Amino acid sequence: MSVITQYFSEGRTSGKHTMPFVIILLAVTAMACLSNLYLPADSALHVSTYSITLLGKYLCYAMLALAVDIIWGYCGILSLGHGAFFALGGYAMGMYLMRQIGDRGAYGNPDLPDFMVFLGWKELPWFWHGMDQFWFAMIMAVLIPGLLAFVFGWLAFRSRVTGVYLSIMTQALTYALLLAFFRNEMGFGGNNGLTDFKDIVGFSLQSDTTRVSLFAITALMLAVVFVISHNILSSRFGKVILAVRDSESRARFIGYRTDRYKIWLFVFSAVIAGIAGALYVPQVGIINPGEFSPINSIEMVIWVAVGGRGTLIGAVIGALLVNYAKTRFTAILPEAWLFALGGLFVLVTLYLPKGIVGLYTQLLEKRRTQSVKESEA
Amino acid sequence: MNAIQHTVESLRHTFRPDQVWPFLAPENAKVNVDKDIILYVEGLNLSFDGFKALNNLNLYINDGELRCLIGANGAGKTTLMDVITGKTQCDSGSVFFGQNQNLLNKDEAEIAQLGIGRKFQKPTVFEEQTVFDNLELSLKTDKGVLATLFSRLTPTQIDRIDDVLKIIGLAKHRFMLAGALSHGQKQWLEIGMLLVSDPRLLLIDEPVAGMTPDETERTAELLTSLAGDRTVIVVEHDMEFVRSIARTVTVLHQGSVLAEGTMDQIQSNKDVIEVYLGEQEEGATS
Amino acid sequence: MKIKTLVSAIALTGATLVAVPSWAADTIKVGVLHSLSGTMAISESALKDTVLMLIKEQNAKGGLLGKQIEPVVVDPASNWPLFAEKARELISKDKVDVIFGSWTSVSRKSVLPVLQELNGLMFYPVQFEGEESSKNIFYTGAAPNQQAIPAVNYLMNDLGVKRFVLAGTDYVYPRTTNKILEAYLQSKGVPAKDIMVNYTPFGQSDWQSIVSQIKKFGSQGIKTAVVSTINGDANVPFYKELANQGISSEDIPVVAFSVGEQELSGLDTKPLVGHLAAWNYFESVDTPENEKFIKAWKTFKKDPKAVTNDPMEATYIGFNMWVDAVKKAGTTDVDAVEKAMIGQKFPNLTGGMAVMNKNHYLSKPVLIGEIQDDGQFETVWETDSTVPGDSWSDYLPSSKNVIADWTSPINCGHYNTVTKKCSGEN
Amino acid sequence: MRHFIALCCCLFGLLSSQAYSAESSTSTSPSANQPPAELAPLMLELTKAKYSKLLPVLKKIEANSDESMLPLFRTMMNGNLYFIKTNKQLVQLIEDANQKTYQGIFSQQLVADLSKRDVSKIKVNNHLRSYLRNAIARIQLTSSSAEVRKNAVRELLSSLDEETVTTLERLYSSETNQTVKTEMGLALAINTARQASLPNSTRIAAIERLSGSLENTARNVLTQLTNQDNPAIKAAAEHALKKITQRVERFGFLNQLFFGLSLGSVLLLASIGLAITFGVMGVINMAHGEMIMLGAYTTYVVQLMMPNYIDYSIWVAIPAAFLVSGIVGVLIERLVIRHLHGRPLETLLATFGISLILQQLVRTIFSPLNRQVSTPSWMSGSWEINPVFSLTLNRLYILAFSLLVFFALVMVLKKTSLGLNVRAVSQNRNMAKAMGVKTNWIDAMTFGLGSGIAGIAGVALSQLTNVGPNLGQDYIINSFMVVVFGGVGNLLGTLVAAFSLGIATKFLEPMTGAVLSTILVLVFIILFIQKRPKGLFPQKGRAAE
Repeated sequence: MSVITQYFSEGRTSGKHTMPFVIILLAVTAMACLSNLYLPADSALHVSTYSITLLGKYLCYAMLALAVDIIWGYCGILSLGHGAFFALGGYAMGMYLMRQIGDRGAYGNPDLPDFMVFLGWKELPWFWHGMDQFWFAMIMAVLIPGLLAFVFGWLAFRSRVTGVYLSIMTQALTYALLLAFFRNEMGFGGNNGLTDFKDIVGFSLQSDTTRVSLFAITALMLAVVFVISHNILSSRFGKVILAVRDSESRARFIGYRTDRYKIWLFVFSAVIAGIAGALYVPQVGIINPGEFSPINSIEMVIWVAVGGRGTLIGAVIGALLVNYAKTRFTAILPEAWLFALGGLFVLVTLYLPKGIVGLYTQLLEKRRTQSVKESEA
Repeated sequence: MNAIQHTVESLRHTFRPDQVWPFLAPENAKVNVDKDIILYVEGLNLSFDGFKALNNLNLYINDGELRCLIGANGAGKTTLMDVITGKTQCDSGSVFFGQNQNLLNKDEAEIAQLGIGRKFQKPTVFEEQTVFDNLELSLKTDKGVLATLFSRLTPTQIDRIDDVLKIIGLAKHRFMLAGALSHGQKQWLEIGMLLVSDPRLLLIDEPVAGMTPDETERTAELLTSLAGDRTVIVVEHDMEFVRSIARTVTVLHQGSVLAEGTMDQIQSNKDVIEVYLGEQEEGATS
Repeated sequence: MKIKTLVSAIALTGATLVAVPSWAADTIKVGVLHSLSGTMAISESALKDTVLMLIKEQNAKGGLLGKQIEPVVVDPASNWPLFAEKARELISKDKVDVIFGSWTSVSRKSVLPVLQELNGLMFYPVQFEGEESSKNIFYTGAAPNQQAIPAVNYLMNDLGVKRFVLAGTDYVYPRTTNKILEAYLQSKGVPAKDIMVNYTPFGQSDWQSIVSQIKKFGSQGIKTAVVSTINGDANVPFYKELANQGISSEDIPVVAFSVGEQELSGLDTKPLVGHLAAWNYFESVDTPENEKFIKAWKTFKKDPKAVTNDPMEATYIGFNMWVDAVKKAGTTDVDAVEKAMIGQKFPNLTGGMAVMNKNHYLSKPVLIGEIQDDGQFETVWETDSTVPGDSWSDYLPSSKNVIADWTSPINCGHYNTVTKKCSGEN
Repeated sequence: MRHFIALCCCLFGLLSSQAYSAESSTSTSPSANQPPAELAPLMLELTKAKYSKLLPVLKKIEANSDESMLPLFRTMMNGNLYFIKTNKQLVQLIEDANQKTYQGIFSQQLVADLSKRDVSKIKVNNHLRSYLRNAIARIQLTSSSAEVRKNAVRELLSSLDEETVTTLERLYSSETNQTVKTEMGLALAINTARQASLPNSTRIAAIERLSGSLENTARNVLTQLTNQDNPAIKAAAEHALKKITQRVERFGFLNQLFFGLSLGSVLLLASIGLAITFGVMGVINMAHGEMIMLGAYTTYVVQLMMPNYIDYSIWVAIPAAFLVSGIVGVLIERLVIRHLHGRPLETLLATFGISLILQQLVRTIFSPLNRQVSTPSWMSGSWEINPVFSLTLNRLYILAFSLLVFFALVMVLKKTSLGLNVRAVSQNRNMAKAMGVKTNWIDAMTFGLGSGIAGIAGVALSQLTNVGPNLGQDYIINSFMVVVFGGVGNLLGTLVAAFSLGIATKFLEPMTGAVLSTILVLVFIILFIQKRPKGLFPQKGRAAE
């Protein structure tokens, strides 16, 4: 008996759930990259750089959805402010890219970004220093969102703000940041944000190879994040998190400091969002306060809801599907997009509480039970 | 004004000669039960806007005894447990676990980690997780974030879980989702969760509600067997059950202790008769 | 002969079939990159329709180079990153020959790198802060010196204004414009204490305190005016508050650079009569071209109330210049067209000739109008000649000695006349 | 505020002019309705000259004319002065809702069948307008009505030139009405104070006279005097100025307070509906903002339907908006929210979806452009208490209105049986059901009520800001903040929260600027909620757990 349980309790943490996803993801990525780089542009199988960047963007969103799902699907904390962490990560990367422009900016000022020059700034604000170092910027891209999440979580979870209140607070948080980043005094380029990037760690952002490799890196990161998250969530830590979701008070009564668990999970999720943001910016070529807008954050939640919360794969699927739909819709009949999105919100919450993946598993269940019946008959 | 009192109070508390300062005291010092009393509840008061749920309640539980709390609805039984386990803050009074652990300045988690286990009136288990996981979560281990992150089940732990599974008779439902269990089974699972965490003090709220007679019997055996190396406090309406297990019984009434003693003494006690046994049927059916 | 008839035949069929883009076996594709949803849809959707109308007319005239023009409309949904993405889609996927699009500076800036990378061509039809000149963009909207400076001159000379409130929404256009104006005013001897600068967030809806500040600032016996670069939505509550706090145009005139006929259609202008706006075009200007244009627009929109405004004229000029340039170059190849564009002339709707300069900016007349109670502007002043757009303001220290010139030998968007160096890649 | 005065004299002027016209039409004297012969050529000039050239002409006209020129000047100032291209006759454009008619400016007779083509406008610009305003005032100094005279004097304060002063001096002695006399006295004092030629004693006396007044002109004169080298005058002026500034500051404070209250009232209106749906029912209605928007659009539609009765449109709009939003609310509750009972987070998402749909719906129906909602005359302008302190009417009304709505709502919840049921359901749904309360029906009604009130808020907001698809978006977050801050399920809390936040924002604004003040308030609330998760006035007792 004990052997079984032994195997069982370890078996779940093995990669056998994550492998299929990782393999498919990386395979697709590899094919896309190769066909873009080595197939002639006119061949049927050629993947244009346009679609590569598009895919790259989707993958960033997928990672973001993953972050939302971890905190919402697994711990029941609905954060309407994850856009903030995403954007902060993006800004860190943006600042780095900005510094990389150097004297190739319109004003040819070696250390001041253009917008500072024509706002008449004399020297670099303190928080821009060091941002010209890639490693430093990347640390910031992870640290700042993490820190914000920690402070917010520390305040919120320890005073047991939960449920809807928390959601509204997170929304207020991102809203406040939105207003703040719109201010030009903040030194983040105000409404225009940061754009006109030239190159990243020495590679020109305009070359196909850079774009492709950015895309590849994104895919890789997504895979890594996916595996890590899966392992964390299927460790005992993960079980505690589920316990918190289902009955927080019970979890406390068997001796878990649930607030700490929530804080750290929140931080982890925020960090993922930050990474996603950092990968997003060089691919779309601009970061601006719009990313903070509450609507965005809510849209992320709907990706997860559509895909199926509480399952990592669901979050990814949801993000990819919804965004693909968005791209198509806005191209075909833009006016209808908001109707579609809104309808999606309502229908999913009403009829697909477990999302697509949930539906799928339900169907599987049904089929299995049927087959069982048949075999019995 | 209030603040001043409070600070004075805390100052006095800080400089009490009979105890070392918390930061000097060894980490989670063992519960001190030289006076073999494990729970001191003194002058406990608590009111929900006007309604006095606890009214200057005093209660002492000996180490290793099995104590039954009875009382009409609203007598304050559950509220008392809430205060002890840190769910509710009381207005005034003191609750000590052993002689050295002041429970009032600890939160639920700390209290639980001290070895006070609780079973709720209506069974609460983690429905989305398997029976096994439920037990694994309640194992007596380091419950810090990092620890849980990297913890693996040791064979001994697994054996422990298996034993408990046998005791509570859920061995073959090991990998069933707890949500799918029957009401009675959930009761058992919850008791099991208490067992694996082997606590010093068990607070058990209406364990047999919704159990079949023989289940009830098994529960009774289990609880009596537990008493001795553990201390058990049972809240129960079912008089039969109480009589079958009780050595000492405490009757609560309107938030304070009405009477205490063996079942027979209680039943012969006349204020008890008038305030409680009169309502027994009603109580028993609730 | 044959060919001619053939061409005309194609033209005719084209004119009838233009609604069906699938028709064109070989067409010239024109990308339209204006937000149709989201916050900017208010302003931009009109420009989309303008382009579609112009294309329709052009096709009716027989298309271009004997081909039909096919519009490719996409919706960047007021989302700046999406602008870049859609631009990429238009150029690399739909293979359009030119893009008409963008309203906000930020959307233009997010498109710019894509244009440079794929060597696309875009026409940008909105007044903006200048301080940019790209080989791939033609700026048919007004630069600060074609709007702000003349307006301020009018205030100082004709209305005898000596104190200025520079009120704007907090983003780049107002900031830059106000910087330029501050420098200009001080060069004209207005002391710093007589200039009040104020920035508000987008969609500011509560103007009480600010308006009362303005009122205080303006009631000190010296003629005061407000120079407003307040953007879009915030204007309605702003003007309402002005009216309610009893600030009339005789006491403190407000001259706005972002308030056109379209914005006015959103509010009751009776209390605003006499407040000013500076543009290169007013619907009220009475010329045959304009009358024709307005008529065409109203019929195209099937709405007798539809109004025209300055960015629409800018689009109109831009489009026609592009058509002429393509004709001149005999191809739609970007580089050829870009060369051909410079020096193009086309009649303004308000009379006179618009000329495309070497810095990709237009020379246009500047008009100043007073708001009328019917939501139109009454031209009260105009420059006697056209004003060439200045890509790099002479009043900003950072760009004083900088010019843009896309003809050889300079061929540079940011050429420093002192150091004789070309910096920046745009 | 000058504008306000101008408005007064215009309004009054119109009245008097009508009176005048009435009597003129009866009178037979030709001089009344014909321009004096010597003016005819000038009139002709009017039709020729343009803008700047017009000024001298007008000056001449004013020079040799009397009250009979008032209608001319007024029509011209309002930009309704046209002339018939053929015979150069001056006509006045009379616009009522549906058709334009022209009538002779002096002979008040209608000129039949004139089309837009036959006439052309005599254009005026700010210059001319301000001149005309003074001219009218100067003429009105001799008006029969004390009120008009008073306003005329005040109108002229800012532009005291030689002949104005002399006329004033002339009139001062003969003036009988006390208030007018004092105004004139003020004007003269301002003038005297400025005269360097006069002996100090007289000037100081004049300055003393000014020290009480809050008129800007008076203050400006004094300020000029303070940086002058005549010590005695300087001292006197400074002393006088000090007095004034103290009062001004006091009023400035009041002003800010009013701004705060006004902002508070807007917040209150926006959030009070939410206080019901969210606070009492515990439903997170992200479409609340769109309910407000619907209300605003209802106002717009109502005004479309009754273009000639804008002043009354509001009274129709309020119930209409209540119904529209209310019904939509009920629909939403029946169709969606009901099925998500006890799943707040899902409700949040679903209602957000609904809000998107409603926005796009409005966009497709009314176009994405902002719609024009005009303010009734009785709501526009401001109530001028004194030159430095005036309350804008629309905000004043809205402030009152918000309180009215609030107390009405409290009454409904406290006194009516619906209210009783609502409270019962909100406290213990099952028990209420057991007691035979139709919980479904109550839910629908409550939600309808909340939404309806949001609709009313929309009517009010349509008077302050844009009526566009994004209207709701701008208020939703703030209203949630207000409700949460005030304490969910507590209407009084909402009231207090709304006003305290409003006032806080407004008092921060001068120091920090608009954006920062908003941010600070937001951050404050976030922190506050951490400290007191249940808001200012939490619900107590076991019910809360």
